[in-house]
Amino acid sequence: MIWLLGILIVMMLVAAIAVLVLDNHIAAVAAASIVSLTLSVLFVLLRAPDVAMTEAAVGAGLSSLILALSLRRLGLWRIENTVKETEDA
Amino acid sequence: MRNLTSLLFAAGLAFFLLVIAARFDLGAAPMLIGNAILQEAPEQTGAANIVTSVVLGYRGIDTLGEIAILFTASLAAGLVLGRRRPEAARDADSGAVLQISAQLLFPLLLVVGFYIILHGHLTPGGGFQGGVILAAAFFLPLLARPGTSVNHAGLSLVEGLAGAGFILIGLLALFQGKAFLEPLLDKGTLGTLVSAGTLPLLYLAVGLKVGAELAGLLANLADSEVDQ
Amino acid sequence: MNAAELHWLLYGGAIGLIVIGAAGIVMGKHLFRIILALAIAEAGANLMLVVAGLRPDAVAPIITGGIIPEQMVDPVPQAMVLTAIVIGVGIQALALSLAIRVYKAYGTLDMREIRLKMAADIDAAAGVDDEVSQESPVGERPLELPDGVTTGGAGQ
Amino acid sequence: MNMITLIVALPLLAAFLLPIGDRAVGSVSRFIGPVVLLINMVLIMILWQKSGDVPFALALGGFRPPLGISFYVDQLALLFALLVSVLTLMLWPYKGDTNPRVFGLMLLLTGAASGMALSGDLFNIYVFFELLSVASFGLVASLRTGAAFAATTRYLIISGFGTVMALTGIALIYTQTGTLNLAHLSALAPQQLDNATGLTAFALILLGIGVKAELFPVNTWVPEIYATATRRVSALMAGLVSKLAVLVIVRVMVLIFPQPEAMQLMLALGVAGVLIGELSAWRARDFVRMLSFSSIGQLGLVFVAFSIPGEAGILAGLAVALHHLLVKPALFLLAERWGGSLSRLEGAGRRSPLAAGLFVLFALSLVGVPPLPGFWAKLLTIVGLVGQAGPLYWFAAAVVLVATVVEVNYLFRFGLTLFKNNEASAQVHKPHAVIDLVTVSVMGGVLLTAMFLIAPLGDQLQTIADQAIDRGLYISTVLGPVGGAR
Repeated sequence: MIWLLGILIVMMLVAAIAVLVLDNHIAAVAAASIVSLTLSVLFVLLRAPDVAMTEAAVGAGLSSLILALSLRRLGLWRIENTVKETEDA
Repeated sequence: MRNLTSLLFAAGLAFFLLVIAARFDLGAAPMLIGNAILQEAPEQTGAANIVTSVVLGYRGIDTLGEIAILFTASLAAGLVLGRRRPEAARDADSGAVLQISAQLLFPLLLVVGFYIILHGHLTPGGGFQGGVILAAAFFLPLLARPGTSVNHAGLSLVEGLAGAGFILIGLLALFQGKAFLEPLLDKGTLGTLVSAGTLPLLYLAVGLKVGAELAGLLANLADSEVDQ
Repeated sequence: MNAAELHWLLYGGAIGLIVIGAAGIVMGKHLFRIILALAIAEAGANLMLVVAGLRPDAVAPIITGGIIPEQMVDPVPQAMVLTAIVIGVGIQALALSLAIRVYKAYGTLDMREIRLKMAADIDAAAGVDDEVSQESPVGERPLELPDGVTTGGAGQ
Repeated sequence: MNMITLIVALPLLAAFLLPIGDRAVGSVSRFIGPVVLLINMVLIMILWQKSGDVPFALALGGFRPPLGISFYVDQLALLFALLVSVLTLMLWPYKGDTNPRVFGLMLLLTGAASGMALSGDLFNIYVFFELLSVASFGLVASLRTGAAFAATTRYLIISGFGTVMALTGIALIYTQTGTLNLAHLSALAPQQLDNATGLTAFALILLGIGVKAELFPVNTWVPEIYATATRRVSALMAGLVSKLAVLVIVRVMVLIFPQPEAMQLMLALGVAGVLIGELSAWRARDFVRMLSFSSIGQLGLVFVAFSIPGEAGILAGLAVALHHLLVKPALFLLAERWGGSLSRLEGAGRRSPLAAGLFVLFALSLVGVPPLPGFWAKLLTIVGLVGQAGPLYWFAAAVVLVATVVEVNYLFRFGLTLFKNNEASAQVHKPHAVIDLVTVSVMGGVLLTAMFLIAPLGDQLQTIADQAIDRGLYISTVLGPVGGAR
């Protein structure tokens, strides 16, 4: 099981770094929900089913929804990065 | 210049924490109160899910503080976002598939949400998790039809009454000469639906409040004016 | 499985998340990324708490079928983390609402630009225009207003 | 005695029901808050009478203390709970067409602040602290200008960072001890937390909670927020919220981390705060910014005073904190009409002599001119500092003296500006609102009364400090005479 935990933790950390370095905001939100999802799998393995459910529902579900909604309100909801410069003006 | 300082700061913090990790004996915590709670909780609260007895019983006032924080956040967000002007632009309607599936999902999510809330003292889950699902149930139709107006009056009624219910259950114990938030009612048999005294009622209040608050928050965010 | 090794791995993950989040908060320029980084750092602190209560040979603190298991993990940190997760999402939602309003007022989400425009706004409101008082408290350089920056831009 | 929980529960209950009441009867939301605060005040005074200076603990939910959350009610806690109610009542947004949501936020802030004063559980304190933070975010943004939103956002990010640090600190403490109850921790601390982990945890908690206490490295938000929020909210933040954060830090330090290293860390940060705050205030060119930076300096002084070891430190710290708690809100209320650059305020004092007179009174006390209470507070601090062996303490004493000189300089410069003979610019400013002047006059009256009653007040503070420093009393009150057998 320790290997599984190790893989999950590495995945989580990589996703966390991706949140900060990815150019596209939608991709960053997706990476943030990957962090939450891996975390909730981790919580299941750590015998914390309650916490895992909350993390999955709140962190991966609700929080991503809120982030996506506000991305739209902020006008950052774009699939391509290149459009950004032209539209911002 | 600023970047360099930030980088130095982050590197310093990382180094600091790694030094901590390397030097300190970070093992499992000694379960001083944990073990005592594990032994006493079944008799004291009658809830099979001991995390629930901790959340609502031993640390009940934390939960009160927490729903208050959620309430405050949604109050402040409402204050910040303000009311939309009637003529402001809205998002385009989504397609028929989403609309129909939203209608189909609504009752399903409602049932699942209440199931999770009401079984919070028996199985994993409870007010927060169920509340989030309830919020999703009420928010889904709004996502499908952005034009639908949200019943903010209804939501605030539910959230106000649910929050007041939580406090009033606590005050009831207080006025009976017991401590604030002391569990009342019969404990019942461990592991059955009607057990654990007032804990399921408290979780119901938490669930309704969390659901109504998050739904209101989401609706506020979705309803704030569209730019461009 | 070696219990000490397991704890090391998990604490490492938690500390890693906290460090990545903190770096993102301190170094981030874009407001949206800073808010995301905040959530990551919080997740790290939560993981740390759950790991603190972990016993490798124990089961989840739930009694099934009336049998009380011999060894259960510590329920207290789990309850605290439940609380902390929900608090975190509330703050995140508030931060995003503020971000929306800031974007409406200033048309940017770059923290440095926001800061310059805000300082200009505050000075305009205070009626101060000599640059002496445009100074932040903690050893940062005085702000210089670039030509393009305009004051004004109140929300609504 | 259980009734003390009402002072936390009632404001929260009122805040939850406020939106419903507001929809039903619009005007009810205007006065429900003051009524609740009055009830709280009466309740606290009755309980103080009944408890007769003997501290007591209560187990919330009826679970025995180290397991459940307990409240610890000594005179210090009661004093701060009372101050919360009194000061919020004074600074309540009475006038204008305030959004009813603001009333709700004020009530939530009161509930959270009372909870912080009473709570005897580390994580519970954290929860109330978060509630206090979130309520203050809403309040400072309530003017809804672009600058207010931007300032609040920056404040929220710094606070959020602090929150994560505090939570990490709590997690570290939990890994070492497996408990969260302050009394239980206090009993365990000498064996389990007197090490590097414990010190790190203290540093993290100090920085995390210190965000609200305007502690040195995490106080960038202060001038921005006080410039963009309403003056009443600024007064509340500088006067009350910061002091509650200080109270929590001091409780944690006294009970769990009595190591000299912890005190020296706090002393160093406090000295830095004094220096930077006062020097920036000296360079400020408008009144509000001057007050903001002077607030950073004064809170630095509070930290310096509290880091004097032993009972003398608690006494000096309390005196400085209480003095600042009275003076700074009054000055912020006076700033309501005295915004703008200093040069435009020439002659404003001639136009409203009462306000100017009150300013002079508070400024004299802030500087520490002999008969006024501020003098005694500073005297206690400096005597305490000089009495300690160690260059760091003497350096701190020197810094406090230098800061006083700087303070004299900028406050008197402002005072002279107010009385300058300049008819033209004096016409620009509207006179102060009556309600502000009345509030400030009441505060001035309290200050003068304190001046005449300085001896009995000093005795009272002494008993409060005696109780606050007594770890054995805390442990035996909460855990029973055995003292944490489990």
